[in-house]
Amino acid sequence: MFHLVLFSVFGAICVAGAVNLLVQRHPINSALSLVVVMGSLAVEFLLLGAEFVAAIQVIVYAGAVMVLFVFVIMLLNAGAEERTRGSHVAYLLGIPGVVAGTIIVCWALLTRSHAGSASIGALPGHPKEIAQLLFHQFLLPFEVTSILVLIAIMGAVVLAARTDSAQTRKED
Amino acid sequence: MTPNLHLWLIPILPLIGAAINGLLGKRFSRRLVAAVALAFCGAAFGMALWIAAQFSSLTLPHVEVVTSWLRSGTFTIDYAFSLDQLSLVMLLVVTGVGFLIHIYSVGYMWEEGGYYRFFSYLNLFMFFMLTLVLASNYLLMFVGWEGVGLASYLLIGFFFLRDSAAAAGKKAFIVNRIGDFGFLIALFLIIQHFGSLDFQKVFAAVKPYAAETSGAGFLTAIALLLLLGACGKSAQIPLYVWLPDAMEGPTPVSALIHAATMVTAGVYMVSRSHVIFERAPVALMVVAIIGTLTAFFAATIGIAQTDIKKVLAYSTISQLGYMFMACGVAAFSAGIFHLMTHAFFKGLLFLAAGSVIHAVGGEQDMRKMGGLRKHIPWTFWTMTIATLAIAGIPPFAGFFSKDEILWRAYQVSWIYWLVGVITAFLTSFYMFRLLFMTFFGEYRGAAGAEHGHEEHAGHGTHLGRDDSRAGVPAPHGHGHGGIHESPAIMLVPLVILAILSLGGGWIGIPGSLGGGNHFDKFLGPVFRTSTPAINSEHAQPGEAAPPEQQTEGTEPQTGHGTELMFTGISVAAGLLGLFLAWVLYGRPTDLPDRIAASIHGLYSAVVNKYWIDELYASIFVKPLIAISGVIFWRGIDQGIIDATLNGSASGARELSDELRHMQSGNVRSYAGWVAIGAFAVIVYMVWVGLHAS
Amino acid sequence: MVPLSYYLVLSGILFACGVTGFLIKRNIITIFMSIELMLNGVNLSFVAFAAHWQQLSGQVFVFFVMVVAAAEAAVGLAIIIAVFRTRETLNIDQVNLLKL
Amino acid sequence: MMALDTMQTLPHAADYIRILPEIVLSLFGLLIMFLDPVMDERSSQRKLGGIALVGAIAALAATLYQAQPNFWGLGFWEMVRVDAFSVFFHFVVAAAVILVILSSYEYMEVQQIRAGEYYGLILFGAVGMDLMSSAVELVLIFIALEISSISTYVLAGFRRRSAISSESSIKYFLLGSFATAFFLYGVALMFGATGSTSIVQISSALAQYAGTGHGPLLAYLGVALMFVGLGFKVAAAPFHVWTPDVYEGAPSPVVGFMSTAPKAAVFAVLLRIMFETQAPGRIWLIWVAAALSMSIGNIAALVQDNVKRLLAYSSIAHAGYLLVAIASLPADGIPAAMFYTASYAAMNIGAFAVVGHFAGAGERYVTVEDYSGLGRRSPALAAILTVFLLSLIGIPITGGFFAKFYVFSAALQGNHPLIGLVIIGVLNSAIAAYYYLRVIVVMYMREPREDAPVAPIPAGLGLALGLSLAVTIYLGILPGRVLEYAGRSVDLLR
Amino acid sequence: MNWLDNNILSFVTFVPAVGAALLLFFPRRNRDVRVFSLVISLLTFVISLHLPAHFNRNLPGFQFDKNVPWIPTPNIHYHMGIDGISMWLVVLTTFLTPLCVLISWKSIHERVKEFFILLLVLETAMIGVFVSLDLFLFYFFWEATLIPMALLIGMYGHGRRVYAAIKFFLYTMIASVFMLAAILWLYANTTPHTFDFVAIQNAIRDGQIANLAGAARWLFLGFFIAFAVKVPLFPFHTWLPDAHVEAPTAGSVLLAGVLLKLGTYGMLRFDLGLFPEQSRSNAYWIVILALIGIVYGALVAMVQPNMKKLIAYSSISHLGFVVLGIFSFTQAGLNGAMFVMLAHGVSTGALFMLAGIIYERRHTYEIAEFGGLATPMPTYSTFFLFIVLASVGLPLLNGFIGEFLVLSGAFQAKMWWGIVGATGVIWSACYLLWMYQRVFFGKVKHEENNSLLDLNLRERVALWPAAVVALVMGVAPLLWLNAIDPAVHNALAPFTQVASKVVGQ
Repeated sequence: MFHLVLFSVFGAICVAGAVNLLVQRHPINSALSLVVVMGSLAVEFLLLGAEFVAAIQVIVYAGAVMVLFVFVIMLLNAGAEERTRGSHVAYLLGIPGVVAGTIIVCWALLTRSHAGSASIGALPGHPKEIAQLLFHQFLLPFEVTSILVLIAIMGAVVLAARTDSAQTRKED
Repeated sequence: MTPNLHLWLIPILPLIGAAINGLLGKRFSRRLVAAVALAFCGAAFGMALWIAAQFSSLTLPHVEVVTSWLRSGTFTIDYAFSLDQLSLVMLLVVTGVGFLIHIYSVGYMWEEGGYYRFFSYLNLFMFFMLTLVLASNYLLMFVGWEGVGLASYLLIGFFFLRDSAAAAGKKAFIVNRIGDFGFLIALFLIIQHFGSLDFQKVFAAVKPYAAETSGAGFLTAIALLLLLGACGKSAQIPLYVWLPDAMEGPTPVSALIHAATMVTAGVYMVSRSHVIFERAPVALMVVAIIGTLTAFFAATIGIAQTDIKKVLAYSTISQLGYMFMACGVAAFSAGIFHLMTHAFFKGLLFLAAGSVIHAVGGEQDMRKMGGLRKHIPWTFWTMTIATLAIAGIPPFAGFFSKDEILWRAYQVSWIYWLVGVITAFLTSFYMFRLLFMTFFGEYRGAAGAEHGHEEHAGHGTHLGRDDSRAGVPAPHGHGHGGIHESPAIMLVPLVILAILSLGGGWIGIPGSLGGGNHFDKFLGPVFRTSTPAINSEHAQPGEAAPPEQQTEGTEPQTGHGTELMFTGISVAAGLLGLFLAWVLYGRPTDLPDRIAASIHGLYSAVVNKYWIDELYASIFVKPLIAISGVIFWRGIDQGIIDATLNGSASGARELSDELRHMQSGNVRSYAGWVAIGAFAVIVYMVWVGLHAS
Repeated sequence: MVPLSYYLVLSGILFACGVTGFLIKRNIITIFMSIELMLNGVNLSFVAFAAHWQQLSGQVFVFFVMVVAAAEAAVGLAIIIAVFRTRETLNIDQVNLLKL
Repeated sequence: MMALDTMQTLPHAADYIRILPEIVLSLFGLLIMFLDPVMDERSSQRKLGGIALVGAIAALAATLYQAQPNFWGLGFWEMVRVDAFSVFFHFVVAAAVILVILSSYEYMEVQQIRAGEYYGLILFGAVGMDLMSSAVELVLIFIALEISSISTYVLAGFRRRSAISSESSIKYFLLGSFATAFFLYGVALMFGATGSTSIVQISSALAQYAGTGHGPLLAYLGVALMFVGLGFKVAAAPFHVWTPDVYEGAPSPVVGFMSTAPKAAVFAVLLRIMFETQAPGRIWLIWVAAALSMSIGNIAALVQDNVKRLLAYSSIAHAGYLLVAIASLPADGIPAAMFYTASYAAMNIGAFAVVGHFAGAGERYVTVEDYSGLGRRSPALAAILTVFLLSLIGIPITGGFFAKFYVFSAALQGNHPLIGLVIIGVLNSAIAAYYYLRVIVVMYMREPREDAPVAPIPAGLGLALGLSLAVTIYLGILPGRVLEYAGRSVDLLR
Repeated sequence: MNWLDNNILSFVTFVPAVGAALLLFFPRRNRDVRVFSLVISLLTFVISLHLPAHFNRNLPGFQFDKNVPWIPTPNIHYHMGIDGISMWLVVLTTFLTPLCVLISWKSIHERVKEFFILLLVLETAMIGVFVSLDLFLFYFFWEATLIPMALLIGMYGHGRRVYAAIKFFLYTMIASVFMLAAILWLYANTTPHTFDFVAIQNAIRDGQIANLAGAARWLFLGFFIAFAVKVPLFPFHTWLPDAHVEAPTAGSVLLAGVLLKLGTYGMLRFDLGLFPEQSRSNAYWIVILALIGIVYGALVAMVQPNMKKLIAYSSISHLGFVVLGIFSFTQAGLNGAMFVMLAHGVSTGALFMLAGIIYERRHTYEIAEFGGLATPMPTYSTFFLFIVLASVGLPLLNGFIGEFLVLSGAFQAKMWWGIVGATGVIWSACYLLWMYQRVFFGKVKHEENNSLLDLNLRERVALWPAAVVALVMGVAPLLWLNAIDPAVHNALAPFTQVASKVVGQ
């Protein structure tokens, strides 16, 4: 019962944040609502017992990543997005498609994924076991992520670095 | 065991001549060219004579297979030549007359450009004609058949700078092709039914068949198709239209090809296939009718023509009609007889006419002639003989042959006879008209010699090359002034032919006139062996039919008296024509014009040859061209097919243009596409999944 | 006791919100955030399934997803900056030189 | 064996050999990263290019070393599997990298591109692609996919002065991560359906699910969403929309690279997932996608005037042909698809190399009209491009011909031949002839346009062109050995 | 079989290709290039003469057989061999190519090297089509003929050359993909998988191919459409006039002389060879198309204002004869069809050469631009007349034999086929002689024509062989037929059985 309450409360916050992200017209608000989503998601993780994940969810995601976002928003001092004529495809086809698709998927998840129910801390993900996995079975992926990060750094450096002639206009 | 006569040499010799002249003649002197041409043509003639000499010693028909020509499965065609009485006659006529005309041409064409071309063509013609005559199977005959057509095409178009000449040549070839179409189909039918084209085989296979008296079977079909071919070649209704135009060719050509030899090929072919015809009464009747009609029809046209050669052309058509009539009444030997005599006198007529034209400087319009007999006596006398011969005045050659035909025609139906007699009358009328207009009265074409220059003003384009004047008829008599007799080399053939047209008929004097009709007897073996059995049951191939069934040479029940009477009538008709011609044209008078005026409609119809050419042009030629051009080419080809293609191409481009609008450049719409795609995929997979489980 | 399917539905909804955001937002950065939202949704279902199967690998997967997300964020934001340099705009609708 | 692996704490030495090419590539990538700062800006390009080239060749050598069967098998606790299949793709990727490096050798200077990161990214990206083709664990596949994707996002934006370049980069990035999210969701659902992310176990799990209700539906959904993600990466309709824009904006050699190597790798993943897991209900899914891709790609290309865009659409179409192979029976489909990736890599990289060279500084000359009379101004360049285009059409004695040929004959095998698909395919290949031909026609049958100058072919590019030409022709005359090698991997995937 | 006989076909096929490869390394000096390619093409011709010289006319089936595995998977063999049918087509090809080289000597001014390279490559491809007995190899060469031809048209043509080139390429390409599909199907459904023509033929005959019954019809059509477009048969013919008008002389010569025969050869070898029953059941409408082609082509030719277009349409008409002969399923018909192919190759090739010669002088094909040419160019006009007569089908020239056999064959098959076909005899005379009259007879209408030069030595050298061959083929057709006849008999073998089956049903 208690579990269900917590789940519903934070789930509601989650969805609310997500919706707010959509309706807000200023990116900074969206960013903050995304932080809210992530925070409440962390709680949901905790409810499922994934302590480690919840922790890095807060630290890495809500902390590092979102900060990066906010930083960029500030850097480019992006204002409220102005109303430009969007694309019909997106509105007329995309949205209905998404809604319908979601309904189908949710229906499938509800009825057909005979996943039972879980009590609090269904699967305790202590850092110890996680580490066990990471450094044995998932050693290779773990190492490979370092390359991923490298690439990310390089890419960021290349693209964000001021070009010698930054003020050049588009050529075509 | 018969000796090997090397028959193949006879056609080949002229071919060699043609090749030599055609390839090298350009560098030769005129004498050399003439020498070569005459040598090879003469050689052929000599060989023909040599064969004739030992003819009696041969077992006939005498067939010589040189080599195999083509083979397809079991069906083969050989280069095979055969000799029998019929082909011997033709052989002699062709080589003999041909040789004479060669001689004549040496003089006649002396002034022309393209001398070597002329003689090489002439020899080429000899080659094909002799192939036609000597061929021992239909296909080889067809070779000659088409070949002579080619030769005449070349020779008619010899003066190719004259558009009329070029057109005439083309016309001749195409009309002949229409006939050949029939010939080909006939050949296919023969192949289909007898599996061979060899004369001996085919005829042997045909003999057992009874005459298709009731209705018409495939033999009739074959016969009629062959007839179509013959009509094309021998200028019979409805395919005669090319022959008058063919007079565009040099006169010797007209004499050789369009009078003496080639045009008679049809008659020869019909008589050659008499075995088939005799078994197709319907076809025979058609032959007779066509012949009769043509004879009469052409004669009427001949009356009003003023171009000396045109008159002769129509008379040729008319005479050929006689021959067809003969074949149509199964009097093949009579037909061949007339063919021979006709070769003599008609050849002579043309040569003489040529000599006249030569004399008056290329003028051909008889209204511009007259009173020539004192200037060119030789020509005059020889031409007179020829005219008497064609008019059927005894004892000239034409009399006997024509009389024979008429008599045999009468035995089948008096209508043929009647028309024949009328035609005889017309013939003698227009022929004497020609004679009188040309040689009697006063010379009417004073400026003729000059006139000749403009007549064929072809020599605007002199390029100083050998062939420069090729294709322009040389203005005769230019150089030596005025009217003049032709040189000896042209007169000799005239004389020889005159003798022949005088005495040529005597070999066939009918019994009624106390003669033995040797000619008929001579050809007998060819034509008698084959009369159809009444019913095919008790008649084996090759078995000669019992005498009483023979249609050939059997003396009719009516005695000599009646035959003599009919003879008298036809002679009378001839004389009447002579008289009438004398009345109208013998001396200067305006009678003809008044008559013409009085029956104006008919007259103009005749003058304009009943507008047949115009008719053909408007119902065949023009519509065909119009349809091909407008409907087929512009319409179907470009309008429909290409349009469809290009249409579909542009359609694809438009579709492509639509597709690229998917690329609005807007990321969100791209995401939209992805979302839609994802949605579709999800729906599909869920559907599948639900069905799977 | 909460049926796991609830968690899954929640994640589905989050994912859907992310997609919708991608479709309707104009500001590039916001669009990028929507993507992050989608990833979060996915993470939730990973954890949920992990709980269902009692398989920690699910949680490990989430860990990797986060790393990737971080990396993507770094690169993505860099790209955004680059675009902003050449265009002086963050409105995705105006980034449409390339079309047709 | 697995049990043993999980017991012991350190991987075997053999395991390292099983990722030898990746290791080599990463090392050289690092080397370049270190050297880049210490060299001076101007002269660095060629040196770094040389190093990168060496690295790529080393990777090739490593692949060859790895190719010996005694190294085959699972490694790193069932993370990677080395077999004919993966080796083949390693080979393709390495070759592609070599060609791209060669073809961008001078391009860098012309376009004034920072060489260090460029080569580094290419090498690191190659690591990702190699891993994709050998990974048998969705986690690793996902990461590898991200590596190759991110590197290509960045590479696409490398002509930073050009607005279109950065635009293509952002478009590629946004849509790419959008699609990645789908893929990831698919993986999640698959995990949910089977409780594992290891392809080996997934397939066994799905196998035993057969019949019994519930589970599969999630699996179906998972396959669906994964297909969305992967279909996007290979530019299969209807997920192709990004391709023309991105290809047009990105630097030509990069396009040559990202239209071949990553595609090949992703196709490897597709093949693995579709065939190894016996992904349920795949045939019609792919059938439709293939038909759409071929048709849309070819038809839309008809009216394109920009050569790069034109080739982009053509690559969509070619993805379609490849999907045909995947839709058909594994026995013939897998080798056909593998052969196709190889030959397509050769000819497409070559084509884009020519385009990149001809485009000149700032990629100015990229419209079809610019190619007028190229046949006279630079016969060699024109001739080479012609060969590549002919190969793309699928004309005999070029690799493209056999590629199509195998694909279609594969589709016609078995009791339920995909006749309809084949008809659509052959018709498309005929339509396609038109727009490729347009380029050839313009090159040879139009009067030269002097305003579009042609630089002489430099050494590196020449080498690249020569190599890809050789490969294209070789595959067009003696495709047997390659196909036979590809054939070996069939049974491994079933 | 000695070594030479084993590899002669490979030599004949690839000598030109090697020559082309060598040409690549030539300096761009035109003269050497020309001479060299002339030498190569002559060499090829001489080598190819080995075939008729050592061809055993008595035994049916394929000779000079060369069969080595080429690609293991799919099981593709390098399988070459010729019978009486293909042998003469090969020789025809090798015979025409040197003439093409000669005729293009001067008319090609720029990019000479490329021109001759393309020409030689084209020759290799064409020969390859005729000699290959492996369906795959066949298709391979078949497609390979497209490129050089399209380039020849597009690079060296006149006026709307690009349009013509693309039209030609797409038309044939689109058609031949159906054949590819059919070939693939056959490959996939024969066990063991093979492309070998003979093997597949036997498999089909013995009914060893899985579910052939349903597919045979479509396979037949798949092959047929490709060939019909190439021939070209009536509704698919519109690419031909355009291609011819724009093509350079050599291109036209090879296009009309050989390329069109690829189609008819294909019908003969593959449609009849693989699907006798389907050929039977479809013969009726095919023949009707052929007849339409004969008459329609001729009539349209008659009204063409453009010499080359006229000749092009005339080839449509002539090829109609070939198709008619093939689908009459009679010995005579097939023999005739083969012979028409050869004859048409020679005479129409020569016609195009002649057209090209006059084009070099006047740079137009418009008949109206000429007239009275016989006066300035007697020799030229003589050659022209000779060739015209040959293709009109005058006895003792090559055109006649073929047409006669075809028509008699058709006549045996169905009477009215023969009759309708025979009208072609009239039409051909109409359009060709009319054209000849308009071009050569009469007075010179345009001043510039007065100064036209007659044939020079090179042109005569190029024309004489054609003329001589045209004559010899007409006089001694057995030289060709005695090789063709057995082969055709062989090809017709299944039809007797089929006929009995049909009767049986």
